[in-house]
Amino acid sequence: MKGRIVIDKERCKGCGLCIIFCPKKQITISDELNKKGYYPAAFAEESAENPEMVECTGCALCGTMCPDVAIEVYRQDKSESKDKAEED
Amino acid sequence: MKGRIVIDKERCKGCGLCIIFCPKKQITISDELNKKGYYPAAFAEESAENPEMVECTGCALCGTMCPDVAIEVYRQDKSESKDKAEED
Amino acid sequence: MKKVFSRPKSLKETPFHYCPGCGHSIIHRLVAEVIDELGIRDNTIGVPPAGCAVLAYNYFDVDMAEAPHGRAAAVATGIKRVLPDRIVFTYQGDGDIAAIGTAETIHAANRGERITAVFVNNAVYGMTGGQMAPTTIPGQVTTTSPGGRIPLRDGNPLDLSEMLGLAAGSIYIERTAVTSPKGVMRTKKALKKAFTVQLEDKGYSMVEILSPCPTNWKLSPAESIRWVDEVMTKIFPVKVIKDVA
Amino acid sequence: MKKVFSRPKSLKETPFHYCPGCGHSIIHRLVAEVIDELGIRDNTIGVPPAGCAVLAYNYFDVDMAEAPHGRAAAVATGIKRVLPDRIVFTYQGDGDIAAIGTAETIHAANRGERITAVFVNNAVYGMTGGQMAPTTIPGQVTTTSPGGRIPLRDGNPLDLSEMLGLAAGSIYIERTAVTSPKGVMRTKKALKKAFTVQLEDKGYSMVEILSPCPTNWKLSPAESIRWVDEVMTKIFPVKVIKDVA
Amino acid sequence: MAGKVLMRGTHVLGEAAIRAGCRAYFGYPITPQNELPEYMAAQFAKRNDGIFVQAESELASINMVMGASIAGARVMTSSSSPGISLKQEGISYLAAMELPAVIVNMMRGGPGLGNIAPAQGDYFQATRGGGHGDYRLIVLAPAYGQEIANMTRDAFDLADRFRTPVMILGDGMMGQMMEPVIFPEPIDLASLQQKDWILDGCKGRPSRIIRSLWLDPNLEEQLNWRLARKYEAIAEEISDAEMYLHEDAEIIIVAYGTAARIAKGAVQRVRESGQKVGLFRPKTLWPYPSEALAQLSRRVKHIVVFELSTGQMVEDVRLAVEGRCDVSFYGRPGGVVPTGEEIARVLSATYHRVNSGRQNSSEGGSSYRVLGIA
Amino acid sequence: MAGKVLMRGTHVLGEAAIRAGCRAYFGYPITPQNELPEYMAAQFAKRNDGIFVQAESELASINMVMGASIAGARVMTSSSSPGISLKQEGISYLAAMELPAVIVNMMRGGPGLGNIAPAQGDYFQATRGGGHGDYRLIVLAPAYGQEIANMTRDAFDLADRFRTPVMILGDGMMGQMMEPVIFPEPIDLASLQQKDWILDGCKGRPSRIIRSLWLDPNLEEQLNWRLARKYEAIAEEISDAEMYLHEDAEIIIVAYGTAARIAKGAVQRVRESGQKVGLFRPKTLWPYPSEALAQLSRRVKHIVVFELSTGQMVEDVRLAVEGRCDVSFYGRPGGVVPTGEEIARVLSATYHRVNSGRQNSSEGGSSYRVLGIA
Amino acid sequence: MLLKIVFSGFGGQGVLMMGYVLAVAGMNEDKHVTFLPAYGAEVRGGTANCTVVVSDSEIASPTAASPEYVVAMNYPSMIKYSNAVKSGGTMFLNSDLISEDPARSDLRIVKIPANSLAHDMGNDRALNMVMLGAVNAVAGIVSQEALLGAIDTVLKGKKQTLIDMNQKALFEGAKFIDTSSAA
Amino acid sequence: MLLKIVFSGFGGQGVLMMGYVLAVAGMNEDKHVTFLPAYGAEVRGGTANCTVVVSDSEIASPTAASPEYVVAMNYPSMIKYSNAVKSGGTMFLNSDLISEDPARSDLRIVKIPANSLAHDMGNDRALNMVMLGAVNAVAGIVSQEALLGAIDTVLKGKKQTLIDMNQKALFEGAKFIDTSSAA
Ligand SMILES: Cc1ncc(C[n+]2csc(CCOP(=O)(O)OP(=O)(O)O)c2C)c(N)n1
Ligand SMILES: Cc1ncc(C[n+]2csc(CCOP(=O)(O)OP(=O)(O)O)c2C)c(N)n1
Ligand code: SF4
Ligand code: SF4
Ligand code: SF4
Ligand code: SF4
Ligand code: SF4
Ligand code: SF4
Ligand SMILES: [Mg+2]
Ligand SMILES: [Mg+2]
Repeated sequence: MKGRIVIDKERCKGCGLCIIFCPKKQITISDELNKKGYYPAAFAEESAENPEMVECTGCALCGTMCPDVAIEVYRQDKSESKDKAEED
Repeated sequence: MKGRIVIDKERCKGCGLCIIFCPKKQITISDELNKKGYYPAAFAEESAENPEMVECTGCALCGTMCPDVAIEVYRQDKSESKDKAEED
Repeated sequence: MKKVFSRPKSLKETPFHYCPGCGHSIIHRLVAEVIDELGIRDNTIGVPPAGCAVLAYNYFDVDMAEAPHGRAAAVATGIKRVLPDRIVFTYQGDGDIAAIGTAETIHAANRGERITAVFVNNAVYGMTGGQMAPTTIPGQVTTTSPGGRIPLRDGNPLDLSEMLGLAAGSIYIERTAVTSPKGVMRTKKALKKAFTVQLEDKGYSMVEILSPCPTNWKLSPAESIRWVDEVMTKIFPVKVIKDVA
Repeated sequence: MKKVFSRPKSLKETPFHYCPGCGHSIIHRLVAEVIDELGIRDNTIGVPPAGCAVLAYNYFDVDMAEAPHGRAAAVATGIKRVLPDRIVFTYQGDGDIAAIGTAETIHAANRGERITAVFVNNAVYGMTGGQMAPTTIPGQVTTTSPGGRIPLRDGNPLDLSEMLGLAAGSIYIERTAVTSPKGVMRTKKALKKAFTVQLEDKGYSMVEILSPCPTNWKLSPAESIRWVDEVMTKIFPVKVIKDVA
Repeated sequence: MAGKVLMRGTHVLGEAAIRAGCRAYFGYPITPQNELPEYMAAQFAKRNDGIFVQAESELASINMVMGASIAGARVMTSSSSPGISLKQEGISYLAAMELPAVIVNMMRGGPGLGNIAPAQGDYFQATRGGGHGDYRLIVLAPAYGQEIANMTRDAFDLADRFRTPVMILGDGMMGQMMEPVIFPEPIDLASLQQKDWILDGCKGRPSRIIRSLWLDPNLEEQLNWRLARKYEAIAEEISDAEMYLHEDAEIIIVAYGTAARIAKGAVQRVRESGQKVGLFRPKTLWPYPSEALAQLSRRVKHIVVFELSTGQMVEDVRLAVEGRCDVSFYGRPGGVVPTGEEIARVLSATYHRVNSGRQNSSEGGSSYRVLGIA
Repeated sequence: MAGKVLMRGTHVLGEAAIRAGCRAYFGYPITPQNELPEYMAAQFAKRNDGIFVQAESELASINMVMGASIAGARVMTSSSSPGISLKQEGISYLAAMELPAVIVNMMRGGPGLGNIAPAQGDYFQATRGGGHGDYRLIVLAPAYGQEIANMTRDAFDLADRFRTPVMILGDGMMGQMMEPVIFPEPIDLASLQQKDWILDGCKGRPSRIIRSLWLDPNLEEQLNWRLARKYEAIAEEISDAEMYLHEDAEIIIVAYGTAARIAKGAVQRVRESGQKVGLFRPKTLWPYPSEALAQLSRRVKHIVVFELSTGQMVEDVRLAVEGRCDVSFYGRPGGVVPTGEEIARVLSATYHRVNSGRQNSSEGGSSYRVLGIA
Repeated sequence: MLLKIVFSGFGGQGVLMMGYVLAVAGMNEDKHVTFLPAYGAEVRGGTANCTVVVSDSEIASPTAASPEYVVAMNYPSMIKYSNAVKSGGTMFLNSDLISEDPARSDLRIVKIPANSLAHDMGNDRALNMVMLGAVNAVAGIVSQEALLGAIDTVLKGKKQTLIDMNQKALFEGAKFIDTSSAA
Repeated sequence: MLLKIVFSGFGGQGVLMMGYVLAVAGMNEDKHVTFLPAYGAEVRGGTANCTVVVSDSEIASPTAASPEYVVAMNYPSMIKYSNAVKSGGTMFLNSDLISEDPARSDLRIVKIPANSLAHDMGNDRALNMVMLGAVNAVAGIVSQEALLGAIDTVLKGKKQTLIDMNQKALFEGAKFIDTSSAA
């Protein structure tokens, strides 16, 4: 597993843009409302029985598209990939 | 003499544009003030001892340039020249 | 002999209050001649805003409505929308149309209001005594650009007509100058076409006319004409800017 | 693992009040990232006028001055002239910059004011509940164009950015869209360049950003993005409009 | 009841305007009055017999109104506080050119951008002429849905009759609230009297001029006095107010619009406790119903003025009262809408103070005081 | 006398502004005040240490003023009647944001385009807030060249001290007339107290916000009452008036600015004939010197208000007098400047009427009347 | 008789429609009515609510500081208004979204599972009319006929199926009250 | 002492300069002075004129309905002001452009051929200072020194020749009065 994201459920407004743009389909909509009354996004990991199967690459496309800055993205530390992230 | 102009001395403000643009140099500035305190333009005819020498063609360029619509232009009646005047 | 040139009917007898050699006077006559020739005198409403020509209603023998400075396009819009079969024209200076009236002008053109604008560009605020205008030439001395217009501080002249050319609703835009018999004739043709565009209900039409202001330029009428030809036209080239009529 | 993406410093923690999928939110983040990367947070003054983003001052952690609707360019001019070594940006909607603020915007650009405008084009008046904007697309239904915008009645969309391209004082003008990761990145690059133009004291810079308004378009966030790409960009092509930097 | 419909104030105003013959609307969006332009846009599109233009600004709209009025149309524009400020130059021109027009201001909290809640901070602007020069607007202040319908009809008639701009001054609540309304029949446009001063091309008559420039001060002065006389005539004819439980009242509360409804509720409460209080509700803010209020001021012990502002109409009250009785002011500006209970408390407290003889005017002091805010 | 120079009012104002530390001017041409921007343009160009921008409109200029004030500058704009109407929205914002600024209005004949002759038709607009919402401007009304110099200095100091826009209200004649003036020494810019609220980048401090939007009505109300208290404090401190020959006066004429000079001449004439008349000249129009006038109203038999309008300040006089004595009004609007003789005749006539007991207030009638125009 | 009712919930729950239908019903019974929607700020989000006043005589203020009835369609609304309700007044709770009770002993609480009832009758979006039917069954502010008629008035021109569905929802809500011990 | 003087003529005759120099002279003598130019309409044309008031005490109105002195530089000005002059007052006429006399017997008339005098001294444009010199020689409003000093003040920084020429013109005007029977 190369990458991981953390979604701030209370910031999330369930717009679904991260889900659309995740190349690895690692994000879904969870089924309980948050305090604001939205159904927030959830990272596959949380559902995946076997973490090894999670394919998040840490590409940060989700974060790039998230209007509400509700996503933090983590990636295995490789300098070149890190640089890429910086450009992102 | 093909043409003749009549200058309304009281409308004239002595700007001199008619004088500049008359191809036949038929207009001069007269030397007494009008009521508004301007030295108005005068048609050569008025000074000319011999009207036959007046070369006004009735081209109306003076009237065309006169800001204060102080000039009326007359021309010997020839249809084609008349048409020309209309375009003017 | 036959009278071949005289005062147009649409012009009242009232003598102009304009300074000697002022372009407004020539342009007034041309607009009146066009109105005569198109036979629309009793079907036309003119809208002169504040500016040296605000008193135009004393000269044109057509219905005339004064507009607040800069708002001629909006006032004309109101009139034309209510009376779509009348001919409505505005008569605006550069300060009026290109400074305070920028928004009204651009949006009237963009909406394609069926009005005709006569834009008299004399590179200065004439009525108020010669302040810098949006069309003032770099280096030109005015009462509010004492050392001459400095683009870095005051900006460059505004190409309003070119901008209006980008407006979807503008049909015909031409720039002319009344500095020679040829220029005067060309201006008259342009005005006639602009009014015709409106008569054909096509959209917004405008003629920008470079016009001498001897008084505020502190030049003689003759010098003023030369200044237009030699200096102004370099920055405001005389040409058809848009014609999709 | 290493954190490779998170909230920029120039954004306060306050959650956005914007609707789900609103482009303003993405654009806020991008502006904040650019301010971070250029290291100008404590040297910058932002000017948001009335519009959905009027509360931007609750989100950006820089000095922020609210402007009356349409007057951001004038307010920014006042600030920048007094503090020429600070960075001043406006954050304006289409109604603000292209309707009521037309004159202020065009003249600030023409004077070459050293300010940067972030122009969020969502083809509608968002804050007031979805009225027709100067950028509303022909046929687009809004609360004031019930049957859809009819160009003959309402005019066509206004190409403000293209007009600003004609202004002598404008240095850099680009149109982008935040409808894909690529578009977002391109928008960020454009914003960075626009701020850089100001840092280099060159003149007026602006980025027009096509931005979804799901609420007033009555579309889902996903549909909104598609509508921008398929409809809006046909009329507002994404491109560099002027670059003389 | 037949023909009774439940509509929000802004829609009532729009429908009444159309029934009054308004076929031209020019405006620019601003909350809380957007439902009015939206109604006009929808109706004109549906009926296809009206002009709706969303202008590029409030400035443009008021000048389009000028043009439409010059062309003879019954025309309307609307906005809210900041947008109305932008119309002031145009309004001054309308008054100077003696052009009929109806201008609607649904007031919001101010100054500046303020907020969109109901407020009454634009009273001075409306009644004193926010624009330059000596002129007045007729200012009508409805308090009920039905009154919005009736006053809108009146507004267009008065505007044409006196050739003067008329303002309908409401607030966010007036505009948003729904009440049952019965509309007057639509007028027959043909029945409207021809205007012999409009500009529609000079066919068969001498050309006309509509202007406001009078370079000769003597001519400008003539215009000013002619307008002044016109305003006097208007004042004598149309000043209007609602009076409620005033015959035996010892204390009168003066309020208009939304504030007047709250005040009326308060009067009812206080009456239950036997205290003799009454209501004076101006329906015309200019001309102000000063004479009626002056009469009252000779009988009552005290007048309380209540506004959703820090105190503006209170000046007109004091000008009418001229010190004959004490006047106190109670205000809730900024969009706060107090309850009837709150105003009732203010009335009762004042009632006690007054009847226990603790007046505020001491010999030499002003007879006016501002009550502490809640 | 040393340092005495003969300058026209507009130039005096400009020079005094520069000496008061004004280094930023934004404006748009309009007669009769063009010499002021022209002076600023020339001086700043010469000294090369000031910002002069001829904006694209009055609207743009007032908003540039807003920006410059936000950035901490001592800033000024000027215009005449129609242009001031266009600034009303911006002025309301300045008041709401509590931004210091100096706004000059050289009044001309109105309403509408009117003319460029001296008039006083913008009194209501200046003192009642032509803009929306509850706010006031400090309004200073100079009558002499030297007073223009002094009041301009005061205007900038008051604006900064109270964080509020200040208006200098003159007229065409004030602006054009030349009188000998002695200027105060230029202030040392460095000596000006640092403003701890401006926006200049948040280096070394938390970021700041300058705003006028308060969506929560309770916050907006707090702002409104805070402003109201500030205005009260200003009123108590700076109200000012010149009184002339008032001690033994039976009749007082009230006038400001140009009208006050004519009135003073009239008072001198009438005194020669032994009639006891005096002058009350407000120097601050807002706050109005009501208390001083109220005191006078207890002693004098009658007050004549003279304005170059159809009657605006007269309302402030009546609010101060509260019916204690009769008030009559004499006006010459539209740019007409009457002679001292004319005003003297009005005073004498009134003096006779009053002393022959023919008062105008009958029991029940208002104590106010408008005198026929000349 | 002067009754003030506040309806509150998320946008999308049809809260304004509830109040509007009730107000129309009152009008059709020739009562004096006012309907005041809380108009959103110029900014986004927030919960929707409206106030209806029904009276035999002219209505002074259209606002309600202490309403006789509050209809809370979601949790935030219950919290927001639980202190406002007049002592002895009634609070109607959408029990599908509100589990807690307001912390007041002087109120009558009526719980209606509006979402479920609407779902059961096959139209989730009808939850507002279900709730209104129940509310009026308890409060009897207007006659049920008036309520049904109001739907005809309000949906005039719309599809008959839609009208029927909404009227059915009113019945469902009323039926729930009759059959349950909720009230 | 309170004197009001009106100067009037075409634009271009230096009419405002005459008033300005006189006002400065008065100021330099520590008198109270006002100088009021008639500011032209926002439109073109018309004749120029200005009013100067010189007094020992504070000046009320800067306007002059009936001035003690009127200086008419051209015919229209003579017509315009001949009725205004105070009875017993003086009217100064530029006799080169004004042949007629005002139709009043209660005035003192002083005729000065300003154009010719200026022409003779070799500078046509100096006619205004010639006239002013004559006017003050007759009226003695200020001392001649003050008048000469005023020119220094007003033309400070300008070419000395220009200053000298204008001062010379003042002398010429005064000399004309002394030597002629004009006064
Ligand atoms: C609102 C307003 N601002 C300013 C003015 C003063 N004003 C009258 S005309 C004018 C501009 C004149 O310049 P331009 O439009 O170029 O016309 P021109 O006189 O040069 O023909 C100005 C600033 C005014 N009348 N109204
Ligand atoms: C003078 C004035 N007019 C109108 C308004 C109301 N208003 C606030 S924002 C806005 C326009 C919003 O549209 P836009 O600028 O496109 O911004 P968006 O909300 O779409 O991002 C309007 C008309 C106002 N606040 N002030
Ligand atoms: S980082 Fe990339 S892969 Fe991982 S969730 Fe986000 S978009 Fe998907
Ligand atoms: S993009 Fe952001 S806000 Fe939208 S669903 Fe994903 S996490 Fe939530
Ligand atoms: S008509 Fe032609 S030739 Fe004759 S005077 Fe005029 S310009 Fe000269
Ligand atoms: S052009 Fe006309 S105004 Fe000029 S000098 Fe000739 S006649 Fe006179
Ligand atoms: S000032 Fe200029 S524009 Fe105005 S009339 Fe004179 S010459 Fe013409
Ligand atoms: S209304 Fe549109 S622009 Fe405004 S916040 Fe919502 S989505 Fe964004
Ligand atoms: Mg010009
Ligand atoms: Mg928008």
